[in-house]
Amino acid sequence: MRFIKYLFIAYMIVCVNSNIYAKDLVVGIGGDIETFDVCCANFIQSHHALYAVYEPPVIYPTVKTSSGALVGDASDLDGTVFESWKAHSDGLTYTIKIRKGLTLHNGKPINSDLVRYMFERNLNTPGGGAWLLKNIAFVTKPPEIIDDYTIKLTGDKPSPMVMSSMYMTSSSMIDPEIVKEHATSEDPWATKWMTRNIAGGSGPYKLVKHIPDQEIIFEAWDGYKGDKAKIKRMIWKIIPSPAQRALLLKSGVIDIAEGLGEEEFKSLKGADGVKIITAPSGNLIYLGMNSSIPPFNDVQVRRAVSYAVDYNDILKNVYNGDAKRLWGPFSGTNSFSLGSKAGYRTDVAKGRKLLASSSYKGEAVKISIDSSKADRELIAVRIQSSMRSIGMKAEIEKLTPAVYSERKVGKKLQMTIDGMNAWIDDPNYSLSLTLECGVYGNYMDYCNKEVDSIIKNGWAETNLEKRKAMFERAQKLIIDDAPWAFIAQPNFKLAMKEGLGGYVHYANEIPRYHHYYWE
Amino acid sequence: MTTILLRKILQFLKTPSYLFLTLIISMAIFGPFFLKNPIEISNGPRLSPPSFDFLFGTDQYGMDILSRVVNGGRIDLFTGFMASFIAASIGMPLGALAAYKKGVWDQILLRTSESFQAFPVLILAMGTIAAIGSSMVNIIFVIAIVNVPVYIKLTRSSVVPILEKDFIHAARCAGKSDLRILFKHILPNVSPVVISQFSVNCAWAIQILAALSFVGLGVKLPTPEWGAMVRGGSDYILYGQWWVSVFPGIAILLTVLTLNQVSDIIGEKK
Amino acid sequence: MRILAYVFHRLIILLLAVFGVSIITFIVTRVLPGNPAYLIVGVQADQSTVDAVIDRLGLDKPIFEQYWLYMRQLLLGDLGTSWRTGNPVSFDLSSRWPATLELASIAMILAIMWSIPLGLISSIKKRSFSDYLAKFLSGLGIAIPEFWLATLLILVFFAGFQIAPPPIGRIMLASPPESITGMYIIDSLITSNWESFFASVAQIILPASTLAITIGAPLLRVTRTFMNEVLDSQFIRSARAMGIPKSSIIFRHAFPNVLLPVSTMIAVLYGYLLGGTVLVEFVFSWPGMGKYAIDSINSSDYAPVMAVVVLSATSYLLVYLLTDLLHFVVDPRTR
Amino acid sequence: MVDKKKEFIELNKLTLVISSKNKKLFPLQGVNFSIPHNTKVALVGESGSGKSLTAASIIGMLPSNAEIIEGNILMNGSNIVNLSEKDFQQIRGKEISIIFQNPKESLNPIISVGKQIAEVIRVHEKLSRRESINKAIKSLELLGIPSPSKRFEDFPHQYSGGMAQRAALAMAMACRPALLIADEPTSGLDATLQQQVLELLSNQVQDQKSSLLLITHDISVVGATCDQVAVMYGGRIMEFGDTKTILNNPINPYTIKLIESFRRSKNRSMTSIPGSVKPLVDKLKCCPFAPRCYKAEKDCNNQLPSLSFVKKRYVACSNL
Repeated sequence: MRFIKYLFIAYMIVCVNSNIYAKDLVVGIGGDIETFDVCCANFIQSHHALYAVYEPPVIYPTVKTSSGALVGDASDLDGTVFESWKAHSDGLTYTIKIRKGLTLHNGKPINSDLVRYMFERNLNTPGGGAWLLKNIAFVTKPPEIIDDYTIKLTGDKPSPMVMSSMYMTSSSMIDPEIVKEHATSEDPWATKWMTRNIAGGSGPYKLVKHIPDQEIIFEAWDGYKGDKAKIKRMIWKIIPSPAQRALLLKSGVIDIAEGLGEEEFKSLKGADGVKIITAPSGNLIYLGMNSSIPPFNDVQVRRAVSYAVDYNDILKNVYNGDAKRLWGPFSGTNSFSLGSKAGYRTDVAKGRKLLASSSYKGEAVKISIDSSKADRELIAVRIQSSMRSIGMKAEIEKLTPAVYSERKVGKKLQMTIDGMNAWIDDPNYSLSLTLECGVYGNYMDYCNKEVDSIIKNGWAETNLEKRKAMFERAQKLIIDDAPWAFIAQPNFKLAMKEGLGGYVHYANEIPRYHHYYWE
Repeated sequence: MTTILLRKILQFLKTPSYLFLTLIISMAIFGPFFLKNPIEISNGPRLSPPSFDFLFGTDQYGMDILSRVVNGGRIDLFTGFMASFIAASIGMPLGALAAYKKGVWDQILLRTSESFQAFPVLILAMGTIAAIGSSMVNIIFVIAIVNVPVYIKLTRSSVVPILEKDFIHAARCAGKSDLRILFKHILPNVSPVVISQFSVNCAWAIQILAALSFVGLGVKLPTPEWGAMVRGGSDYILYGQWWVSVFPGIAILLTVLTLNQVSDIIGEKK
Repeated sequence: MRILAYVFHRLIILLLAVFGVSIITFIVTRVLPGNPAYLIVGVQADQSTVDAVIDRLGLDKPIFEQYWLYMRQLLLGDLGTSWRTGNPVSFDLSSRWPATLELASIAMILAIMWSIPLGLISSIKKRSFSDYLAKFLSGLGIAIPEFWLATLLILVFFAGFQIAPPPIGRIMLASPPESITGMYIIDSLITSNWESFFASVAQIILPASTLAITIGAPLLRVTRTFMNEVLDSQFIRSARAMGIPKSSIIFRHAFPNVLLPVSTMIAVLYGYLLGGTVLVEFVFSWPGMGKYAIDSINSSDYAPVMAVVVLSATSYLLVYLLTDLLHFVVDPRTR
Repeated sequence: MVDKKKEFIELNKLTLVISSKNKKLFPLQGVNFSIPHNTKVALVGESGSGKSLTAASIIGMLPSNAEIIEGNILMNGSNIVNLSEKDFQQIRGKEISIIFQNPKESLNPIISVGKQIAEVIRVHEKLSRRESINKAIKSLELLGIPSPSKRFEDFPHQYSGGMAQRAALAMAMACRPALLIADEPTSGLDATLQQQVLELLSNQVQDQKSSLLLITHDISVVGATCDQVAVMYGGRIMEFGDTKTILNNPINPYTIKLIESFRRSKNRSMTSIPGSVKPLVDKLKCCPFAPRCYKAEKDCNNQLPSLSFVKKRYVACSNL
């Protein structure tokens, strides 16, 4: 025992005079990165990583709000790889100039070929990238090359957000050679290889090491032409327990704790050396019911559940009141939102009646949740008991982030509690992101032809009044079909060490780590 | 022969562990009738510390920990008992057979159980559960299977010496059928050993179940099960909300401790 | 000459056991419900890959041929690929195996350090305080759930007194030493990299102690029982009757006799540890085989799980063989 | 008889109590007898009569729950009752040593026989390793063990029963003790072997000029071996004197019966004495043998006879 005591002492000494993380940025994350492939990231943490190592061609400019907080201004757009762009009168064509002198990490110059290849790969790999191009920008063919640093991009239909859609990670620069090198006959775009490896990359950080389930290490890239990363080394520690993440932030071992739940924030409130950044969020928490998996293929069942859920209880007990009720598919801040004018209010009796009239046979349904998100389990348990109150049996299934997002994207989840964040606060965008028939992000496989037609026409509609009316109708339809039970809109919260500055809040709530610096 | 067993049971009835055992079991059986619904959430604030209306406090869902611990007793004890019962009823006859028939059968059974014991039981159980799905039946089945070899070896090793005894020869000479001998003479003789093993085994089965649920492969949330409850609280314990996982932990500890004691008492060589 | 015969005999038995192991794993992987191909490539794999696997493993072939293929694969050291990490399992294990080995060994050493002396004392000094202490600890250690004990230790030493490092992985407050054996403590000693030595030692103390407590209990029991037996034996009585001093009686006459059964127990426990650190690794997110297995299970990635099972089963049997040989050398009666 | 100067061991009114959880036993109640230098004494009695405990108290190896509450044991005139373990270590093996039945079990299975003997020598005679080894080999030789320097290395399991017997004896005699206690050395051996063992014993003792305390339930073996015999029953000495005297005309009824029973049936059963030995749960008020005695009279049952010198031997009987 004395021997152990000595070791403790020795260890304390080490702790005191080896403050080896002082310069570095240590981030505690809940689960491992599911993929490094720009085309197909789902797990939010993957996007964090991709923004660090890859670079999309455009970015929202940083502005200071009256409160002094830094935010990415979604109403404007700066070029990073793209120097400038010009929309032609036809509303379909864009001529884009590429900034000269930029290179990938491996020194390969960024030019038209590279940019063209980015479009090409995105169009050919099923994923967020393809969806953005096809469903948002209405681009279905790669741009034509004018010269080494100029390209011409042409869409099929006019879209207001051709350029802004490119601020997503999927539009990042990659090295064609490397991709081709690892392509195989059944995998021509090397998606398998890219899930674990970086093809070129031009972001402010380079991936140094990735030890699955343990840590990911980044180092600043000196060749970066934008404002270089101020913190040279960045270590992401995978710490499954949110409580431990919070505790480690408190004890100063880590500098940022991702994916904390209300419990953790409560415990961190007022802790010295820790600051909590809050911002209103477009993140919509919903209970998804898969319209193509029984019993939820029956709208009555979906409605019944929507009546059963005890919304106020969740707001009160899970979010400690630090969230707004969500009434429909649009966030409360969205000018098109109907707010509480439509939507479900808890009514168990009604729920039971609807269920009785439905095709539900009393079988147990499965609520799948992401084990790295602290609040999900708590919500799930409450919903489970609500469902019991109308006579529905439900089982809860916790999945690791990787598996969860795989099943989700495969549209295999019967029922899930998930967050949806429309990175562009536009009705067209958010609907076609998640509720348009068959789109990539329509995880609950909802389909309503009328809603689809509204989405299609909505893009072109310029008359605001008309557009409002259209989307009012769409919202009513969706609420009536109840593909989701609309639960809550919690505020965005991020806990980090006092003295860590430079955080910029973007609409998609993904930080760019090169902004951070030690005050 | 059964008198040995009787004597042991009698002397066991005198011990405190007997009291404990009956206490635990009757708690598991009758307790739930007097307590709140273990999965009813709206009956109190979340994570409230032990108080008069919630003796053990409430957990992260706002459920009454006391009634969850008691109800958990039902699940854990039942699983433990069933698993080891199945294991015993498969393993004992096989073991006796091995000892009785000797030769090839003996070797096969022996080697199989040996290689079985080389396995990391927990991982094997986890893998299997994960593959075939974690229904209560599956869990019991898997735990039972991994326990069978124990009984095979045990029964065999305690039957072999008995076979040398005279009264077996006598019975053989009297032309009694093998099965008859097995059940009338041999099994009664090994019963004390087996019963003591059975008790240990229940304990062990409970530990495995708890472990499985602890890593999230056992019972489904929010079923009241001790391992799962410990897991649920293992985060909050770091905020000083200790009661969530301490009470179920104590429950496991006491139960296993008692069962081991029982086995010690019954298994004592006399 | 006889030792050769003996080793040969033991090896035969070992092979038989390994054979049994392989059969069982085979059954678990192949005969269980659910398409093993999916279990191997993962739920998300598309049909072409599944077919490829079915073809490679010959899942369409008769069962015996399948088994043969499976065995050949094992013998060639091909443990399959983990679709979760994207690496061949053998590669992943090359870093996980030392982690578990390190933890298991330290735990074993700690266990031996506390349980054997206590066991001896308690059987020499009957009805003394240490005797009751021993009884208490052995009962407790066997009954206490590992994961709960681990949680409590974290509560007390990490969250409470804050003297333990965060219970995450093998090294938290320093960079790992360059890999030689893969065991941080040893590597950092070899490279005399003190910073990471202390860091990794501090990191291993809690998980190792957890295991040491639970593993030490049965060891203590065995030591106690056998020491009692020996002390009551005729030859100890006659040694006393010859006026041999107590110290010599205990250490020269009694203890060596206890050592044999105790060392067997140690072997069994160590073998168990090599596959049994799962829960502790899980609680302390210790990147060993156990955690690897659990992570893989959670992403229904089965190749690693089976690899871990086979590996630890085999190493268990090896440890066992080694002790047998040791006995053969130590115990005159076996010669 | 023999005058007190030459006594080596002398037991006076030795009384022993063994206290277990719920009851007390009084297995020895005033044992009086003595072992002169260079003499062979037999201590005879049925099992349960207290022979072995007497021996145990002489070498101070009583069970932990036993206690001498009265009387003393003199060794060369000085009391050795309640000596410390340390002091007894000096005596055991050097002054007094003991051999038990089935010698194989009294040798440590994992230490070579030679080493075990050598250790005893080293402990008592403060010799160097080398010397002690040589001496050990000699003592093996003395007991007629062939090629002793080779057998020295062997382990007990490599010795035959007879050999082990000799080895054990060698160990016991290695330091030429003044007294060798042999606790039932022959029980479990067949008649011919018994003879050999007993001869071996008495020869050894003779050559080494030591005394022998032979503990046995078989009075028939005594005649050939011992000079004196003490008959014990119920934790007391019934009759004690020269072997010839006692064997030729015993006067204590118990001795008579004992001798008869062995004369009559050569099977070693004691059935021919009616009744059986009762455990001594209390201090004796009367002759312990009275209940089984054929010539018991009423005053046998109300007074405890003490040893008195009658007809050239000590005898305890109130009804001669």
